[in-house]
Amino acid sequence: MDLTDTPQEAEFRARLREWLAKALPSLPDRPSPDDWPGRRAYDLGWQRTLYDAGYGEVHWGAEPAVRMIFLEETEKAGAPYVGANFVGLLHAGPTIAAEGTEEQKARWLPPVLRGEEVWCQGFSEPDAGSDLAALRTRARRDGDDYVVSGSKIWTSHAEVADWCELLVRTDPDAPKHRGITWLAMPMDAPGITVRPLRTLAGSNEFAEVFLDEVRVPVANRVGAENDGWRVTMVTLSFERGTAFVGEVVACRRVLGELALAARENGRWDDPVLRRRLGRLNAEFRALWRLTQWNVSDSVPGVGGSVFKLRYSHARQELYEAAAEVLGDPAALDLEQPWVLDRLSSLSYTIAAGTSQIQHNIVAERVLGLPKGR
Amino acid sequence: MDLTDTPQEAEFRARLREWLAKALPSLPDRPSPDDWPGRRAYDLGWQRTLYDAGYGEVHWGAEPAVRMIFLEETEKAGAPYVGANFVGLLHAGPTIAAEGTEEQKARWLPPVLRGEEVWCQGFSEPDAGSDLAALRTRARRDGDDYVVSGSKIWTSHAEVADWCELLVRTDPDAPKHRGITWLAMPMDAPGITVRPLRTLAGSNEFAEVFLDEVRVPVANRVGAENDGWRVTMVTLSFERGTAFVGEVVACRRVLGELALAARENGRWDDPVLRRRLGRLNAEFRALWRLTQWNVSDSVPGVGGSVFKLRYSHARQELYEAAAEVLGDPAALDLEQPWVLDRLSSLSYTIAAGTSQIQHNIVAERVLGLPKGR
Amino acid sequence: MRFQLTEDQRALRTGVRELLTARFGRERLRAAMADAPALDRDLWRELGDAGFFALRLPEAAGGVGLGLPEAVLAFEEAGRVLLPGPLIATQLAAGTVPGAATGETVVTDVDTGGTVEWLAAADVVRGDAEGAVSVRSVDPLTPLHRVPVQDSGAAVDVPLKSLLTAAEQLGTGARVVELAVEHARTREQFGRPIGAFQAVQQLCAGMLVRVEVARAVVYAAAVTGDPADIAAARLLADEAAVHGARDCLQVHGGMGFTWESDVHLYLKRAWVRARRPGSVTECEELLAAGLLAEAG
Amino acid sequence: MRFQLTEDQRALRTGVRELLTARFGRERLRAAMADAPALDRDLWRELGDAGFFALRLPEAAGGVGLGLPEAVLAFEEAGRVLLPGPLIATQLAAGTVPGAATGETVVTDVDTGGTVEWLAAADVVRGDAEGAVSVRSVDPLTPLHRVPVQDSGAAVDVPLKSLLTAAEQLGTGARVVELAVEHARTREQFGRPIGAFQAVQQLCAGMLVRVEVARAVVYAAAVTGDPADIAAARLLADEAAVHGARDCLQVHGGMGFTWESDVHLYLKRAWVRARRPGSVTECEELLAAGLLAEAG
Repeated sequence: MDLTDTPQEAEFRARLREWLAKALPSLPDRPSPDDWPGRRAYDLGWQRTLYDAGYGEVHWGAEPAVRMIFLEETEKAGAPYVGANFVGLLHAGPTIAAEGTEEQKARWLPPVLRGEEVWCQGFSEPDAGSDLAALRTRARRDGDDYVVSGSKIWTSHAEVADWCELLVRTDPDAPKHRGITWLAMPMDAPGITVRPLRTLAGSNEFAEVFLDEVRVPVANRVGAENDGWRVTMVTLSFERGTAFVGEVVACRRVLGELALAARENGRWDDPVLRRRLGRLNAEFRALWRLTQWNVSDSVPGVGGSVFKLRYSHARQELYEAAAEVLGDPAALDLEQPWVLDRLSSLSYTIAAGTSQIQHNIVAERVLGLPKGR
Repeated sequence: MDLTDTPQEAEFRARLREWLAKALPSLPDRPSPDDWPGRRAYDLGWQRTLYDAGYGEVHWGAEPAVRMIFLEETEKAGAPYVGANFVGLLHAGPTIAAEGTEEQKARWLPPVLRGEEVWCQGFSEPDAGSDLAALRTRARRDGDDYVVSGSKIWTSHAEVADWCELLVRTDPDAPKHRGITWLAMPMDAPGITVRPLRTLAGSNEFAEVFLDEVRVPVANRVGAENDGWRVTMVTLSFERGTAFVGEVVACRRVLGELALAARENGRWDDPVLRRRLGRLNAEFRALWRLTQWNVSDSVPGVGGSVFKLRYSHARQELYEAAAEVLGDPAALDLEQPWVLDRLSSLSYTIAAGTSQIQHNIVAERVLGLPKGR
Repeated sequence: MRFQLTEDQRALRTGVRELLTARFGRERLRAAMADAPALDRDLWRELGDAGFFALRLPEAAGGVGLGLPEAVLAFEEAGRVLLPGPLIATQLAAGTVPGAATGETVVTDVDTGGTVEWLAAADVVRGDAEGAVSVRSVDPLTPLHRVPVQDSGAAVDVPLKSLLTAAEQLGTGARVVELAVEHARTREQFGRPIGAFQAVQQLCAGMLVRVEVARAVVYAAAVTGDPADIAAARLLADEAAVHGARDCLQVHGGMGFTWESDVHLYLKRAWVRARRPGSVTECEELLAAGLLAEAG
Repeated sequence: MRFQLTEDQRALRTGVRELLTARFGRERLRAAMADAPALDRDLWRELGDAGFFALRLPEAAGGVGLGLPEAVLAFEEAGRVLLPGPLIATQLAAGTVPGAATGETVVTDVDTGGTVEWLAAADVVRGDAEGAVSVRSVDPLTPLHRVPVQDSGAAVDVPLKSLLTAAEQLGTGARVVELAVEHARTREQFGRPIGAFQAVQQLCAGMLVRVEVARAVVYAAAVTGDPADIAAARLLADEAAVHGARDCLQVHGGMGFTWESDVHLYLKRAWVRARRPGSVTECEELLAAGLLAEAG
């Protein structure tokens, strides 16, 4: 059990720190959250900067421990997030890399790495949330095209994406996991309507995507027809080990800020609140160690659900504690720090598999309990 | 909404208080927990005292509000518990009263009320706990007798009982709820072996009862053959409204003692512990009010599972808080008050329907959610 | 002891529910979000006509002459539908502030400062609101101002306000159980209603338990007026509403996370109410001190 | 960073587990309950021969020359099987108290008083045990004495003891998950294994989560020796053991409530360990202060 960097890791970290110190001050200002074209340009620009500096492929090619250092150091330095490049770099890209033809890889991967094209994800549907495989968006073959109709929901960056990794049902008569196909859909195809979806936090982070007889070339299919579920599962676990590195680092920073704010406004003198913050320190220390443990594990996957269950709960607790630190009326003021984060955090126990489903996954797949209902 | 006694209730309460003040000082000393014959004699004696004073039928005949006053005042005065008379007064007795023939009532009820005969309960089996209807103790008809073989578990007072209310399977081919029969088994019949069952608290409060070809007269059957499940359900809800009155009163007394003990040993100065005790005060006040609400409800039953879920958890919390008040090493010392209670309280979320089952009952029967698994 | 609603109390509850259903249904709720920080004055006067604000005013003074239990039932109904406005301050001002009883005059209280609800919409502000700054309220249905804390300020009727707040929280808690159950019964995943899954059943059952336990002590506090009962009522009703709305959101999954769903409105209002005077710390300390006093 | 067990560490864990399985199986566990407060001296010496007590003693001093991570792995195994005796005090005394390293001498520590484990069985008592009074221990496998609290007393190696306690708790936490899962897989009610019910699945999954989160920080604390990591390890391992044993009992239902079941022994030992020096309050305050120091 070794928690120190290897010489190579230490060198990578040192080089990265040095580079970040130089690169970050010259970054343009962050666009406002509502400025989608601005966000696209900003995020693509950052990816291009990374690419030029030799970090373009860090999410794919690098060892998990190196990827972890990258995520840790960029977060600590306050560098931009992966943002609009999330699906391209961490989901559609790896899928294409693993399952695509040489031609497909050549077409789609370089623009992602060079920060030229943005991908979005068309998986969830209004009636297929936790039960993703129940998706109903239909695709019928017509010559060299699939003709796609249906709707998708919870799609980030749909407004500015060039491509959508799309799951469609190509065989309605097959068992639900066996009639699904993975397609790369150009977002400028006729028949696509993107409608912003306002969340309870008041933001338009997500969109609904309506598909009316959209033609997608058969050549854009990755993997075999009706094999899309397997194709997708290959990559769903791809980034599990390091997916939350940046977020855990961020939570620990927030926790420190909460302590300072509480000292500032006098609430630190309340032992109940103070001890609660101390307990959260234990929590996020442990989650950081668990991340390191999972990253070091040669068999990734098992740790993912365990981590997600605890982390999503802990992060909600963090913002509950933030409300106590803020007090009255700051805790109810959307202009105050952490208040919007508190609202956003409500999704953590829901998105990407509710905590209820995660418990089932742990019980059945990790503990080997009989399949429940 | 009226929380004050009616004139009749006030009179009953005043008379009872007066009587308790006179009757209790002349009671004999309580026997030790291991002295079963002593406990039998003590508990029967108390019931006889109540009977002579006109309170013998308070658990049956009285209005719920009057029964509640009786339970509240006896608990506050430190009177003996129902003890060995529990099954006779609160379970088998009411069952016989509701479903028995005139002859059966005349035979079995007066000795219970006069404190002459003790009943025990033979329901649970090693493989039929939460799933009580899965019970397997067999009874076959042989002339005017049933011949019973099998085993029962978690039977209180089996060592000193005269009668056992016994559920047996008379039709193994029927659906599980439809092949069960209710019998009154004399505990001196040949073929009965009682083996004390030691609990994790180290006590022998319960026993296992082994039945080897025990002959029970058909005349001892209450209700029709194979109708025992319905017969039992009639009375399972009988005492629900007031079942926990004494215990809630006792919990509130313990909570007050904890506060005094904490003030005594200095732990009261810890705001985390002090506020925890304050929160428990809210909890038990609410449970007391919920008891009053349920007792006043003309349609009893619905409130039972709701109450039990919260109460069993709250009482466990109470003894967890007691451990914090006791501190170190008193919390680990079986001679200290509350430490054995803490151990016993571990059963509350299990016995008479686990909290898991109670949640299901509330979800399906109260909220009308579809039947789950 | 007859600790259940009387016939009259049942009738009152039904009356208030029918009025609010008719006059403040879902469309009005969503419209009110656009209108805030203005109040629906017509509705306000209609509430006044129905006796909502004069409920506890003696008949001799032109009021309805009912008591705290009836007020609690009315505020529970208000909490069920997320009725907006400084309802509690206005009811408490009835008989003192002209027009409050009839719903003509909207009253809000500053108490000791901190947060003040509906400051801009109120006709009468009791207390010193100098230095008030508008806050971007987390609850789109409750405009808030920040007012400097006044240690010497007079907090009016804090236990009473705390009890009526508990009543509103109780109504919200009860309503979110219904919303969760409704959704769990109809929403299908994995080929069955999600309410058939024990994990969802446990969430819903837990919500109901919190509501029914809170209900018992809220009603009891209304009958006894005992400060410890009120503190307990407040603690448990806050929990029933906040935790309940949170669980309701969890049951709704992604569907509840949209602005179009009402679930978040219940949660946000419950948060706002939970921060009214009579904090968790104060209630717990009061109940702790009460233990020593009672146990002697 | 290679934060997984090395080959040597895996081998060590396997070795200790095999030794303990062979020498301290279920029958010995139950027999030890009858023997207490006496200790199985043969087993103690065998542990000594295997290097359990000399694990961290330098090779030059006749020890095994391993570090804290290896000690944590060994104590985790001890916690899995509820190995009785003052194991931590004796290992810490190795190299200082003659015979401790070999298991000849059983050592217990008084620290600052309060609770002392295995006082009667120990050959060497470090600290002032005057005024010790025997206590009827809740854990049938851990005899306890009450010793007057000595504010001036020297608490020896509290963080180290706290970490090794966390390791034992981790082992107990991991073992009770296995016991619960085993029972849930085989016990049938309502025509199916109870582990097929989501309510039971959620209990078991929750137990595993607590254990795996605790494991990460216990191991990390063994590597870093950082006081804040140790405090976090202690808090989360205590929780994994106590809450886990509690949930294991719940999964076992009535079957777990008997003296014959082992589940209660895990819970009781977890309670005893949770009260060792390094209280929840101390750990939480240390971690809170750490936040200011790090952020400040």
